Amino acid sequence: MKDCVVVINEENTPELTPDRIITQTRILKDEGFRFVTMSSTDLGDRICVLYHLDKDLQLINLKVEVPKGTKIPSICSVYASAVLIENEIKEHFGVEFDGLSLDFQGMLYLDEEVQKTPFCKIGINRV
Amino acid sequence: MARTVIPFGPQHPVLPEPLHLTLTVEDEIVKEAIPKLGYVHRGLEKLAEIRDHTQMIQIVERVCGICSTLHAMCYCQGIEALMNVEVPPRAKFLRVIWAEMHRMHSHLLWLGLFADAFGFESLFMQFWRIRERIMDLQEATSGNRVIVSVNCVGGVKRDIDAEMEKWILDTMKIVEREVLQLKSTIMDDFTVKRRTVGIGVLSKEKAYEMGAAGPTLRASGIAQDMRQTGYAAYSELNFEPVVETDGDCYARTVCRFNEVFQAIDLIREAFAKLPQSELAVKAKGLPNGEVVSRVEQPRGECLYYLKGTGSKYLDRVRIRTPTFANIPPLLEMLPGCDLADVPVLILTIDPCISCTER
Amino acid sequence: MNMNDAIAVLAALFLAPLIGGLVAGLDRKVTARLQGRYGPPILQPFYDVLKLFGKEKMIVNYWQIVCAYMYLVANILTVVLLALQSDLLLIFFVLAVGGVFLVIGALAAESPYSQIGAQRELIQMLTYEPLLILVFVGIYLETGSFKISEIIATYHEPLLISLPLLFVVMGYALVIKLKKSPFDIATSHHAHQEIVKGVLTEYSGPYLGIIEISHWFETVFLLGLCALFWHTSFLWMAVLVVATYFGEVLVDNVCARLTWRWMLPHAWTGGLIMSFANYFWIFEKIK
Amino acid sequence: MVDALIGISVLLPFIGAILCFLTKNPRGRAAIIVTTGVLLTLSSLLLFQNLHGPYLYTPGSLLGLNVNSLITFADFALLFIILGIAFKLGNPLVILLTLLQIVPLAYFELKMAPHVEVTPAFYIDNLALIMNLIISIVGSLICIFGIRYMEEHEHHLHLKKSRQPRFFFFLVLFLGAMNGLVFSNNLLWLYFFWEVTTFCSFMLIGHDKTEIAIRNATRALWMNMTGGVAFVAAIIFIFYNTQSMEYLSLQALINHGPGLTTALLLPFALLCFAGFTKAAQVPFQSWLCGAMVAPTPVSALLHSSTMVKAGVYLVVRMAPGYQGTFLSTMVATFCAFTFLTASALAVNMSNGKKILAYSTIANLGLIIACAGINTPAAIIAAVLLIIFHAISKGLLFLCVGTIEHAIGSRDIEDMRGLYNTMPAVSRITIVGILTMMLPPFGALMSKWMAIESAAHIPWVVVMVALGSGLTVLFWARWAGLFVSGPHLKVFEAEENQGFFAPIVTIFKGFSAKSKWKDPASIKVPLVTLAVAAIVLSLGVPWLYTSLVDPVLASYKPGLFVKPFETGPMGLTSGVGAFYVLPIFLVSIIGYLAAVIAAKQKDHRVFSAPYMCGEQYPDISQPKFRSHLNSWKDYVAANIYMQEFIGEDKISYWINSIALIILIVLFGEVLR
Amino acid sequence: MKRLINTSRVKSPWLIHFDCGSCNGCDIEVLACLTPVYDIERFGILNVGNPKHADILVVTGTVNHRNKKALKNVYDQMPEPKVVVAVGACGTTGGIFREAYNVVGGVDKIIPVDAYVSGCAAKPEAIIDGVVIALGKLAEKGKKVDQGIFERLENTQNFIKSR
Amino acid sequence: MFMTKNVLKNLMTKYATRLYPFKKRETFKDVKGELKIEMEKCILCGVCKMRCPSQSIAVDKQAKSWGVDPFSCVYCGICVDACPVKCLYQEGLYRTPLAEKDQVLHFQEAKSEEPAPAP
Ligand code: SF4
Ligand code: SF4
Ligand code: SF4
Ligand code: SF4
Ligand code: SF4
Ligand code: SF4
Ligand code: SF4
Ligand code: SF4
Repeated sequence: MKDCVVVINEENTPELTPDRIITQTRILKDEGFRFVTMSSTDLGDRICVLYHLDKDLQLINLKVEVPKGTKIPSICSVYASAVLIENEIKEHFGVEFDGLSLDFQGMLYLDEEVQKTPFCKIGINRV
Repeated sequence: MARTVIPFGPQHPVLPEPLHLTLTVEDEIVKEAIPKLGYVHRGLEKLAEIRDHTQMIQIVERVCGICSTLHAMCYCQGIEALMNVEVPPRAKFLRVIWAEMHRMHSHLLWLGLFADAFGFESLFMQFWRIRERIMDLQEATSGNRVIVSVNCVGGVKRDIDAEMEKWILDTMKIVEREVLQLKSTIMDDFTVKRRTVGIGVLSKEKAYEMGAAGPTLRASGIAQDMRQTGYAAYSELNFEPVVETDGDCYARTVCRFNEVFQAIDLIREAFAKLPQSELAVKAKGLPNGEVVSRVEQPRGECLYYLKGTGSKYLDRVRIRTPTFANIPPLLEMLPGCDLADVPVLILTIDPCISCTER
Repeated sequence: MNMNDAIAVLAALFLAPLIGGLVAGLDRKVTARLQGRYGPPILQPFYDVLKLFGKEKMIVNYWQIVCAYMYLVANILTVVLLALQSDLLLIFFVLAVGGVFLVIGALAAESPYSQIGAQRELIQMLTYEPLLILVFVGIYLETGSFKISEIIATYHEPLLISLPLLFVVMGYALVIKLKKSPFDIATSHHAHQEIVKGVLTEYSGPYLGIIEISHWFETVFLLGLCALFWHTSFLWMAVLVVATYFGEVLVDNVCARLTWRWMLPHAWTGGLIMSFANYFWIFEKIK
Repeated sequence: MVDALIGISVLLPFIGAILCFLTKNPRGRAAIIVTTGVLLTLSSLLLFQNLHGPYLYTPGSLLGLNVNSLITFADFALLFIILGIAFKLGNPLVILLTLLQIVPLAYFELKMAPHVEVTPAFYIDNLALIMNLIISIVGSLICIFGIRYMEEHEHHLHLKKSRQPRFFFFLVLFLGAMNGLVFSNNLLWLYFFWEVTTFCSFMLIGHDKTEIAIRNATRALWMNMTGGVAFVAAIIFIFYNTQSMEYLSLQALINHGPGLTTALLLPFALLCFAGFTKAAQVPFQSWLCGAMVAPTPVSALLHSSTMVKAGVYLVVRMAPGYQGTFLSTMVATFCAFTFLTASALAVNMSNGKKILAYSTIANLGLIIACAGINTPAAIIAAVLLIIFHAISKGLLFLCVGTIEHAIGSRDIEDMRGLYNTMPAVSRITIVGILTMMLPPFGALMSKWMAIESAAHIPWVVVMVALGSGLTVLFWARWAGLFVSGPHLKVFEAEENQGFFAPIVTIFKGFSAKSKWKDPASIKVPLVTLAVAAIVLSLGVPWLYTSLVDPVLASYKPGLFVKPFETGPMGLTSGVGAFYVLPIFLVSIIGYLAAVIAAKQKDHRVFSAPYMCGEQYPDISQPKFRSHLNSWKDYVAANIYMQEFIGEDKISYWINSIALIILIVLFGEVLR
Repeated sequence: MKRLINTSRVKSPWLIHFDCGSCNGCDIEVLACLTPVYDIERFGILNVGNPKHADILVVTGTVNHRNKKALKNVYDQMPEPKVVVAVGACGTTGGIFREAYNVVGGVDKIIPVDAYVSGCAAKPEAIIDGVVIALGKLAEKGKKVDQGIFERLENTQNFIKSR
Repeated sequence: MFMTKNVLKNLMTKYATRLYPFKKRETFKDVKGELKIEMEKCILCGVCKMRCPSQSIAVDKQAKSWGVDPFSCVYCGICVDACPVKCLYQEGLYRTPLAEKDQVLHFQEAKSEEPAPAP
């Protein structure tokens, strides 16, 4: 099946606990999946992070939901190219990632003029 | 050994868009390149909270002016999936035509800028001269030169009539001839080859692992193109991705160059098969649910993640553009290259910072 | 100094910038037409320089001023010496003075781009200087003198006929000195380069104007060198000069910029082989 | 009177040296050094004044002893001292080379030709006089510079017991040995002085007694000893080939009979070889570069006026002797090759002293190449180059020494923007550099002569052309580095000085209120040398007629035609012209105009350098905003073309090629 | 002479293009002006890419918190007399993005603007018109320039003295 | 070097340049240019204001005025399509660049176009 549009529902998107994300992505990588990107949404008191992976135009999504302020392990060690997007999510949603290979310290896009994490409904103060 | 530190950008004549690199060079060999982004970051995804889902079309078109129509298409595709709308067939074909026109103008633009990056000014002028023909077509068909605003949820807003069709096909012939004349220059010229062959080699494995997209990926020998998924009318057209194997700047140039011709063929085929039907269907209801939508932009795979909660306003619009995926491979290529090749390498991924940072 | 010399000096002082400016204007017009554009007016370089003199004097370092003036003086001196038909090698050394001061001026500004430009300019000088010396030595071997006046007086054949390869070697030097592709490495006419405008990055306003005028003198000097290759007939001299310059413009438009890493070894080997071939031919002829 | 002056030139330094060694009081020693220097300078000037044409002189006895036997005795004594040192060093190579000299020499003196007496022992022509002037004046200035330098040097090293007496003993001794060397006509005497310079340089290079100093000193010793062996061999071969004592006189050797050329070619080649080793031509360049570990006065002395100049002197002096032979062309080829490669290596260096070292080697190569080209114009070029090189190079070494003490580094990258903090010394250094590379200064003029006279040997001229391109590269960027950076402060301070600022600061340096705080013993040598470099360049026509022309006259009569005409403008020859004065005037006018323009204050604004829109607001600090919004210092560095001419990469090839050329040279000579 | 210089000023405006947060739409239209079809070199306009050589600063795109500093810096490095052209809806007002959180607004929030070109993307024709309008201002400023220069000179001198 | 033929051809043939300000080209049909209103037709319903993605239109029922900020308008034509009485239209040409920013404000009573100064 080749996907250009994937509607996300419970069947096609397994929800994972944060601690399993590294093992899971590593398994997928060994199967030949390419890392596409991550998306994230603010769910009020929780943050939902989606991992999109692709193999032969077939898209797989992994979902992680954590309460705000929880740390998520970084998958930089599995897919080095994830570092930019993890930094972006950190900057926009205030999610901390454990083990970032290059930490932009919230200054990837934003300067000190923007004082709250912009994409949360109630912004968190940025350091 | 003494080293020079060079601030490269944001305002730099060879960079079409602001981006900062702190380059450390030694004898003009780049030893270290640290990027700094954020000069174009507007935060437009956030505008979804104050603009309704139809107005967002105009906004996502302006993520980047170069593939505006593809952004709109990708977005609309997602919304249509959420609202269960089936796009009428003529609209699908028209979307392909505009998309391929966009690809042509984007690639011609890139070829010109790329020529400029290695100091070939007359080639730059020549490509841009040809490109103007396509700009005229876009203006005539859609009313706007750059932001070709034709997509809407459920179809397209404008039609292409028979007279226009003839004009487009004629122009395609001229463009094909003129671009073909430049083929030997861009592919065989000694000086051009010196500046591209063997520069910035990205192996197949590396390209795949770093998550490269579009021509950057295909030039490394991986035949992956979102158009294979058959969105819009691609499933009904004869389509094979253009692949090169060397993974250097030259391969990427050839890849994009050939895609121009591929685009011409696709436009011809689309016109040949263009069915009659209405242009758009009315979408009812409000978007609800989460969806991931993907299309192939000139620079590669573009991904939209949309989340609606049943209100007029979308809960989240997330855009991942090809350049975002291509920046890690770029940073991989830079160390070890000649300072003079830095612009060549930066341009070789066809960077589009505005879509990277949104 | 007699009357003729005085006239020659005055002509060099006042005519050279006019000619140089016009050549630059024609150059831009022809380049535009080669690219299918309409192009600027022929007098554009004069407007540019006048405007530059009307701009604010902005500098990074006082030495830039000194160096700009010295660059101008050295270039005027080369043209004057050429007009006085003096020693080729001497003129060459004076030319080097100009180059050196341009480099020092660029090094004076602590800017990454002008620093790298200066380094590249040095490498370009390193590339063309030996080649020019070889050309002059060839002229000496053929005519028996380094003095232009002597050459004109005693040698009655176009030099191009016996030194065709050396003329090509001089072509390298011309491309570099006129800042044309593929060797517009240290600075280029259009600033679309990774090092912006290289040595000239930090010059602005009147000082850039001075450098521009110096460049006109330089152009005239280089064209004068070309003219020397057909000193017997005025008409052919003109044809040769025009053809050479057009050739340079054409080369500029059909080449990508190369890097100094390529230029240095290849220009040297090419130049050496051609010079030796030409020397060999001269020796054969003498025998 | 003349005899006395010759005596002073040679013996005074020996006496001065011994006094230096005995005096423990630094002030007293300084007085001795200054007196010796002044006396030497005076005597050389007087000598120059009084002598016209070659002067022959044979000293009879010294303190009742026969000078000839004295020197023979001293010769052996010296060789045995070296042997002793060699054993102490435990270096078999040096031992071997020493033995290779002692044994043949003993055999020669005792068996082949006992009690050789060569007359005249001293043959003093204008070339020798010029050398004498250089040695006495430049050498003395360097010694004077050394007084203060060594004080600071020892201060840095925290020595308990001063080793300066020993240092100055050798330093001053050197001058005497050099004077003796250039005056000698007797090859055996020449050999003795030759070995003295070798020995002194060994002691001076190893002065600091660090491990690396001793290693480099040893290298210098064995390389020069090879030359010594060649020298001894040459003496023996001369005697053996001609079976006559006559040709042990240098002048006779040069003016040898027409039939003897082939018989004497091998000795000539051997003597040239000895000259090459002393002048550190490739593949012997490493000893001179290694000599950089020594305190700066030593380097300055070795490089500018003594030691290496001995080798050069010998080859140039003998040039008429082998004119027109195969040897001559080979010498030109070999040394042009040295010029090219040493220039290339200099480009690769960032250590200021090493640049100077390689540039010295290159220039010596050019001088000797001129001797090899062997036309009158070329010889003139060689002599002029000897003069100008000695002055400029001495000056540059002293400058680097001063700078090194001020900033603690001799790396040119660290001299970036030095103009801000040490304007006076920087200016003088820039002057020194410009006199090495630009017209109308003397060094360039000699290069002009060299190229014009080399024009008929294409491969030589090619190497010279490529080499001179390389020299421009490293000089220009060095000069540029000094003025790099923001200069607001300096110019503000000098605003009221008018446009003669450079000249004014140099001389104002001596007033008590000046900002240039160095002591007089540093200022005097610097200023004198800088002024000399400029004035002599300006006076090239005068210099040419009064100094260089007679050099030719002292050669075999009728052999040379006068190559250049002098006029008010400069020099002209049949094939070219070099206008010194006009260029000088125009340049000066241009410079003044520029300075006036720079001093005008109207409308000028300072701006930060272009940093792509991320520059730091304070223009005196080149910085830019980098990632994480941090301020990053902008750093610049030169291009050293590491992958083309990296020292370790190409040294091997250079040495091999040079060896091959040498082998071809000797092979052809022996054939 | 003064008049000659002033005429030359109008006949030889060198241009520098700075892309703040533009979507590229206006960018490529500015570039298109240089290419054969529009060829603004006809008016002596060169794209010099270096603020120190430029007379006209053409700004496209919205100003955001990061690039506003760069914009100001680039403007400061241009020698007087100079003019600024703001291009596109974004450059003039912030356009469609002006309510986004990281957008400061139009170019005139940071530096004085002398000509506003509307459009999204502004057409090359409109950009040429905008430049022409700016040229009028350039000539005007040229007359007054000396005064301004003296002011800046004084500042610099004070700066030097205060150090 | 392969470019030679091409550039020489360019030299021989006519330039591609449109001498813009001196020779103007006809605009294409239905090009989206400057937004204009036929004020007499407008019913001040505010639909255009609501639909405008750039929020550039201001409709004031009290003052009976319709205004647009011509500089923030992105020429998308949404308002034209949305207007129930089709009183909005887009001219072929773009708005001429100005040295000062201004606002366009139309009043229904006065039925005149009075550009008001920038706020
Ligand atoms: S690739 Fe991106 S940056 Fe480059 S011109 Fe196109 S849009 Fe601009
Ligand atoms: S990928 Fe870049 S060029 Fe393409 S539409 Fe997005 S922003 Fe524009
Ligand atoms: S305020 Fe700025 S300019 Fe002034 S001294 Fe401090 S850093 Fe320098
Ligand atoms: S701090 Fe300022 S005054 Fe002091 S040296 Fe540096 S630039 Fe000169
Ligand atoms: S800003 Fe820095 S360099 Fe300047 S005066 Fe202050 S401390 Fe010194
Ligand atoms: S005005 Fe429109 S085209 Fe121009 S930068 Fe802004 S959004 Fe892009
Ligand atoms: S054209 Fe578009 S942006 Fe302009 S006023 Fe109408 S809806 Fe708004
Ligand atoms: S939609 Fe039409 S009628 Fe309604 S306010 Fe707008 S212009 Fe007037």
